[in-house]
Amino acid sequence: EDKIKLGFIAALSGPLGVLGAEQQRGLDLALEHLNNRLGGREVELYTADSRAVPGVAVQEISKLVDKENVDVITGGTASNEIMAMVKPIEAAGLTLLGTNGGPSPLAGKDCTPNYYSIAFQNDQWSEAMGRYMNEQGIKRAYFIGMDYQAGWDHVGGAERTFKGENLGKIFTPQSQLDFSAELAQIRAAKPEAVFAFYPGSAAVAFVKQYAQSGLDIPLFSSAGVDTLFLPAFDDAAIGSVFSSHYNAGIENEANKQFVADFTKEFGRKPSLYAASQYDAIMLLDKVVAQLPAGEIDRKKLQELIGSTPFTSVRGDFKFNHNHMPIQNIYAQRIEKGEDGKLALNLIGVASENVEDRYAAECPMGK
Amino acid sequence: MNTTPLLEIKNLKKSYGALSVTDDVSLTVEKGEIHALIGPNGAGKTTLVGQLSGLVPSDSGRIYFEGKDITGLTTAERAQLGLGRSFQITSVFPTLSALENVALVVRAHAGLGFHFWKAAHRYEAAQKKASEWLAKVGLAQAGDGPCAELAHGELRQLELAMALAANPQLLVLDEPMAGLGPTESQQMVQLLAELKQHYGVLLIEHDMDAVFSLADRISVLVSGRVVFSGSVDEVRESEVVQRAYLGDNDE
Amino acid sequence: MSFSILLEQLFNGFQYGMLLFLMAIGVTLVFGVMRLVNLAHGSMFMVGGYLAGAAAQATGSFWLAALCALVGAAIMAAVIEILIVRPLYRRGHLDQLLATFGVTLTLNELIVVIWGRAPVFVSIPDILDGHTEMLGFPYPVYRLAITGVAILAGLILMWLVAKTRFGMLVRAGADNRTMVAGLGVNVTVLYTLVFALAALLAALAGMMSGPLIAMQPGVGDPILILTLTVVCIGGFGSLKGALVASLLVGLLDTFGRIFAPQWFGAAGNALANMLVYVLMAAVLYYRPAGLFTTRGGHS
Amino acid sequence: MLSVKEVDSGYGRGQVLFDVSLTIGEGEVVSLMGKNGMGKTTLIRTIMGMLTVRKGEIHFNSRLTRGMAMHRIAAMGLGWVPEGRLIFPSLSVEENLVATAVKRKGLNHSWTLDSVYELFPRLRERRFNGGGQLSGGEQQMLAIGRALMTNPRLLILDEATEGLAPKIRQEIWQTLAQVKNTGQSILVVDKDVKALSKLADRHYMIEKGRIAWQGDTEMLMADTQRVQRYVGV
Amino acid sequence: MSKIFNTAFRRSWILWLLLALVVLLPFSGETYYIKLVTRMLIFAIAALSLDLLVGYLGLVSFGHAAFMAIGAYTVGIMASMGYASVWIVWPLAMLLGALFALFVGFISLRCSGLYFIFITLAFAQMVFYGAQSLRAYGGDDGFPLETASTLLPSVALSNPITLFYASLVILLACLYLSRRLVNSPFGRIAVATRDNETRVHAVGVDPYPYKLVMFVVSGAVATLAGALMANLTSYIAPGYVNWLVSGELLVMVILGSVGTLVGPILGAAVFVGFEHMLSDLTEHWMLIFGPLIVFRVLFLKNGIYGLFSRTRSAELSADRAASGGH
Ligand SMILES: Nc1ncnc2c1ncn2[C@@H]1O[C@H](COP(=O)(O)OP(=O)(O)OP(=O)(O)O)[C@@H](O)[C@H]1O
Ligand SMILES: Nc1ncnc2c1ncn2[C@@H]1O[C@H](COP(=O)(O)OP(=O)(O)OP(=O)(O)O)[C@@H](O)[C@H]1O
Ligand SMILES: CC(C)C[C@H](N)C(=O)O
Ligand SMILES: [Mg+2]
Ligand SMILES: [Mg+2]
Repeated sequence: EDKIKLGFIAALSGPLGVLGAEQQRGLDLALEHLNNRLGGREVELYTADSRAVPGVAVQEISKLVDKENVDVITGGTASNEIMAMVKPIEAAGLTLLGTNGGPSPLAGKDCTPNYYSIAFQNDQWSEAMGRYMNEQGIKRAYFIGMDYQAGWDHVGGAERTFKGENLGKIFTPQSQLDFSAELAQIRAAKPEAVFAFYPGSAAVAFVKQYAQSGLDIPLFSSAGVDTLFLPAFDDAAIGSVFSSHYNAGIENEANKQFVADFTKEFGRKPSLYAASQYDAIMLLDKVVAQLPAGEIDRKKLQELIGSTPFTSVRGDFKFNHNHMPIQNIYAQRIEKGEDGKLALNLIGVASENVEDRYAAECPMGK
Repeated sequence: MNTTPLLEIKNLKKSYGALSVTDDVSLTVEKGEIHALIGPNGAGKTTLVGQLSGLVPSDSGRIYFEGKDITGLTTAERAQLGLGRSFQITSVFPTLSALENVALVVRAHAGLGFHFWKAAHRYEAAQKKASEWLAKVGLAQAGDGPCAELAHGELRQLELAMALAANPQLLVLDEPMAGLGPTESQQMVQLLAELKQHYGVLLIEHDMDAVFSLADRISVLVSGRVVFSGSVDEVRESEVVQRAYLGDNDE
Repeated sequence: MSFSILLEQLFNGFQYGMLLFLMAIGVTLVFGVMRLVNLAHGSMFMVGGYLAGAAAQATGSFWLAALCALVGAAIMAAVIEILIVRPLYRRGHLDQLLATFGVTLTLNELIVVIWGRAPVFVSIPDILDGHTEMLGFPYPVYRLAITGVAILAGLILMWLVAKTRFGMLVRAGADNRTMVAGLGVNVTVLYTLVFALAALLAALAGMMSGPLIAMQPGVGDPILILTLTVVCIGGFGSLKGALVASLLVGLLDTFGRIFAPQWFGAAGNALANMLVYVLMAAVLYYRPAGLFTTRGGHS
Repeated sequence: MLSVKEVDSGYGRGQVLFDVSLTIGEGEVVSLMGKNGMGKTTLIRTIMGMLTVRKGEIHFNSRLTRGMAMHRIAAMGLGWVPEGRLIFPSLSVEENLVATAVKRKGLNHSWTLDSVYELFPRLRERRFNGGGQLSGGEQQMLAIGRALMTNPRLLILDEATEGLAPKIRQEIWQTLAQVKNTGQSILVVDKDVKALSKLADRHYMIEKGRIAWQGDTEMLMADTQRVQRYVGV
Repeated sequence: MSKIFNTAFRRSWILWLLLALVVLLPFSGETYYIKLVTRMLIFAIAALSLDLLVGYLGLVSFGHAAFMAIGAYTVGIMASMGYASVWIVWPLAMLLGALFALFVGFISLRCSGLYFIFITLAFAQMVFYGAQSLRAYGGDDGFPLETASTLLPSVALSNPITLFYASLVILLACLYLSRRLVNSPFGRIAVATRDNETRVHAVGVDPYPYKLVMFVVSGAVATLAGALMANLTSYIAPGYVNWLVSGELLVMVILGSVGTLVGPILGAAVFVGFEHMLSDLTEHWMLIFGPLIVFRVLFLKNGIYGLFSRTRSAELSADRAASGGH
């Protein structure tokens, strides 16, 4: 019987560990739905923990490649580790179907056939958020974010589309969790709103400290602040607005089913990380089904990822020529639900059917 | 006479806060003599030894060794010039054998320290010299196990061998009899009596029997000051010394 | 930079410094008393934070949670002391370093097994929530409270060590434990107490940090490194040194974070983080045993 | 008060004491003599519970001390002045005296800070200095004072006059005589045979870990040859 | 060959067998295992260099990973500038490592004991943040090695087997040279300094230059290990200087047995091997590994190498060294 060796790599520990764990839930649920088969082939799953540290990610990839000899790899949590993983994956002639983050270099001049992001290109989220801030009539804004590839992309995106006065920008180190000094600086600049990018557990720290600091102005974010973290927030977080390519409230059949099953299994609504990973597996199912029997043709598999239609929980989905999605970006807000718990509610489409701004720089497939 | 003394201390001072521990101390040690320094507890004797060896920085005053001003030199530099010191508490290299302990000192003084290639035990001249020193202090039979396993008395002998292997001109000994029983003390006295012909010795000791039988000159330090200096007999007679140090009934 | 923001940043630096001080007291005390280098001290911070989080969830009360965290961490520390640390007093620093390193690795993973990788949070109790207007700027009440508690803890401890018989015995034990026993005092229990007390202080720091930062496996590690830096700068074993160095590091870190990016641009963040270590190297260059050298503090 | 019966003891694999027996009665002063390395200190350490009794029994205050922790044995009333002083360098002089002080009921004479300072005026002068800053001799005084402050039932002095100036030494011997007159029991190790013979009621000589001789002062004075042989004077 | 090893090693057939297995390993063709063992060899070089400090000077460096990072960054940055030949890159890396060691040593050798432990940690942290500030080279995130180092124009270390043998040869060479070093008069003075530094002064020798030279040698060797490591991982990041890595290097040294040179090599192999085996076994492998370290400290006093050699002098030596600059 034919098999497929599937490599799954994500930040299963470290500050982004929560995200990776959620990706894994998406993966597990999808494989469950597919009876642990991709395109009819039984799946041999190899899981690796990248810890969101690029150096570690590279080492783990080498294990998936050299030791497990996987056919295709999916996952990737942080943009920086994805950037690091791509090179050895390229060297091994494999493909990474990324399920979170889309670093700008890989969308533009460094784009490669060996990497797809099924989730989003980083700037997509925040460009939408910048526009949304304009719509809200914000005139003076301060920007802050985590100091790494995704932070640069996200903050850069929001700055680019924000039309009001840009009062300043701060990047804080990835390891920093106390933002008292930065918040004081921001308050001194007297902005009307703040745009922030903080993924993972830093998000919670940031939002809570923001609430206590006496900054009584709206917080906009394109960060990984998500359903996942809601239990950790106080009511102070109510009203914060976030952008994303996915919200559990998106209306379509596939999503309804996904949300229902996920909620049944895990007791809460899925987050975007689970959704993206779920999509990736569903896509791979369709891709592998088209492969001839016997040994997996990895080159063919790579090509098929870009051209195979599948039903995304986001509704319509299409890869651009740079292997990034063309999709809607939604605005969502933290609100108090009827059950007294915080919920991340869909409040509208921030940008419709957008491609990312780097696609033009990518020579691939044009 | 124009002979410079082996060691000359001039107006040495050291104080800790308001307490002056050594206060304007001057004294000399000649080659071939044992100059004993006695005085009540806390008089500043050990501090003076520290100042001599460079471990305790002096507030003022100068130290001359063979006429050369060594006040600003480091401990190691002083030792290289020939100022040897024995430690009151045994201080050797416990994982090395007795022979290695001494050979190390011999090699270091032959300028062989910075040799990287040949194995240390192949430096035969140094090995030979080292075993000679060991024999001299009566340790010829010490094995080649780590010297941490030697007996207390043997360690004291080794201690001395190491001090001697460094080719000192002057030995500064701080209470060498401390902790030795009567018999061992007597042996030590004999050894020091032999050694004094080749070296100058500054001896600090509370054991008056030893001091009186060994010393050529005695200085008495009280509260950091030399209050008396003279021959054994003069010290015995001295009222001042009786009162400050020896007490009424002689021991 | 206006005066009021400068003042506010001073407050921030001070608050951070005092939090470090809470950690540093423990390290310096345990070292001063038992000559033990404890790399597991950061874990006590983490355990404190987690216990508080779990207890808060279970009981719904911040104050009860605080109590649980402190008592729990102290008990755990006592158990660790009895099982692992005791034989280490007679060993060299290297062995101590290693064994407590092992304990840290274990505890980090244990936290993962018990609480998973998701961050755990404690909500701030209502009376400490929000901010208060003072000296012309709003300042989080909670941070003021942290500062207050740290100052109080520091004072109590200094009094305990310097003025009480417990303190004397503890210091005597540091010099020579056999001798203390030879004079009729039970050192073993004394040591367990001190170790637990140190852990309690770290747990206090962790518990108080919980509502501010995310508690996650390994949160204690970076704090530990900074704490060790503080203790080195101050001089191992010296409480006064720990206090001065904590404040120095807290202020340097806060102002470094503000100014370095302005001066050095993109590389500023990294350079700001470096400052503390440059300070440490400079201090140790001029005073190889820290600012406030204690007798026997240098081994 | 103290009885050591047929005790073996030593360090690690090596045995130092063989079949040692020794008794000290209430109010009695006993000396222990012997050359370097014969086992005097080892015997004291064994009595204190620092070394384990491998064979035999030790009773103090008619209680068997086997298996008791060192601090419990000491707390029963042993005041130890150890060889090499071992004062606490990071405590001040006064703290050294106070930290482990004990008030004990039912003693004829009770030591206080003041009476110790009277005994060693030098210590009063240096009371706020760190113990580690004291000179060797001053430390020795402190060690004795510290032991006295525990108001011991039995005072144990291991080379308590080592490193002291002759004058101080005399004073200490005088003091010990006074202390003895208050009814204090003392076990004393020293190399000054003359002083010991004046102070102690009974004497033990130890050679190679065995008790080689015991007797009262008269017998000791009469038998200079033995002294010569076992102590080496 | 046998001169490289000490008596205890020569007597132990198990160790010889192991060496033979290692030499023959590439013939198995298992790339993954070749890389795994290469990793062991590289860490062994670093651990060996650390042992020169810890074991023979009693100086516990808690920042040795910094040197590996310097090696790796030199290789990476030179590669991005187009220099890949090891004959240029390695000497340069070692020179930089030596210079850095000279600088660090100059400042930190004034400190002893704990202060030395933590001042070396401080310098490693500086290197860590220094590496982070290199925005052109990925800052915090690091950067991939553009081209692997080459031994000859056509022989590149990107071939796992080439890298494997290069590492092995370097390890054995380092072992041989270290052996000579510690047995030379220079090495004896180092050991004496470890045992009793005050006494060394009193003997008339200033131990400072000895410490400095040893520190520089040790640093340069560790730098070389870093240069190899860059080729193994093909990725260079500040993570090389994480304090945990420095801690792990110490674990390797002590696991194997301090002050024996061969011990730390075994320690490195066992550490890397365990890490790999346990992490295959369970996600929570640290829960096994952590207690194992504690166990080693409490119960396995003489390390792994102690199981092979049982001389009293080695024991004492390890004891001394383990007391960490007391
Ligand atoms: N570091 C220091 N700080 C303060 N006082 C000190 C220090 N070192 C020594 N002293 C004091 O200096 C005085 C002299 O001490 P020193 O050790 O030189 O005496 P000594 O003559 O050797 O006495 P002994 O015969 O008892 O050994 C003592 O009173 C001691 O307390
Ligand atoms: N800590 C120790 N470990 C191992 N052996 C020891 C230790 N202390 C003493 N010994 C050995 O025990 C024997 C008896 O020593 P002890 O100290 O009891 O002698 P002592 O009679 O008190 O001599 P001294 O007059 O020198 O104080 C000696 O052979 C000594 O080497
Ligand atoms: C939290 C997510 C938005 C992750 C982010 N895109 C990253 O690359 O790290
Ligand atoms: Mg003295
Ligand atoms: Mg004795």
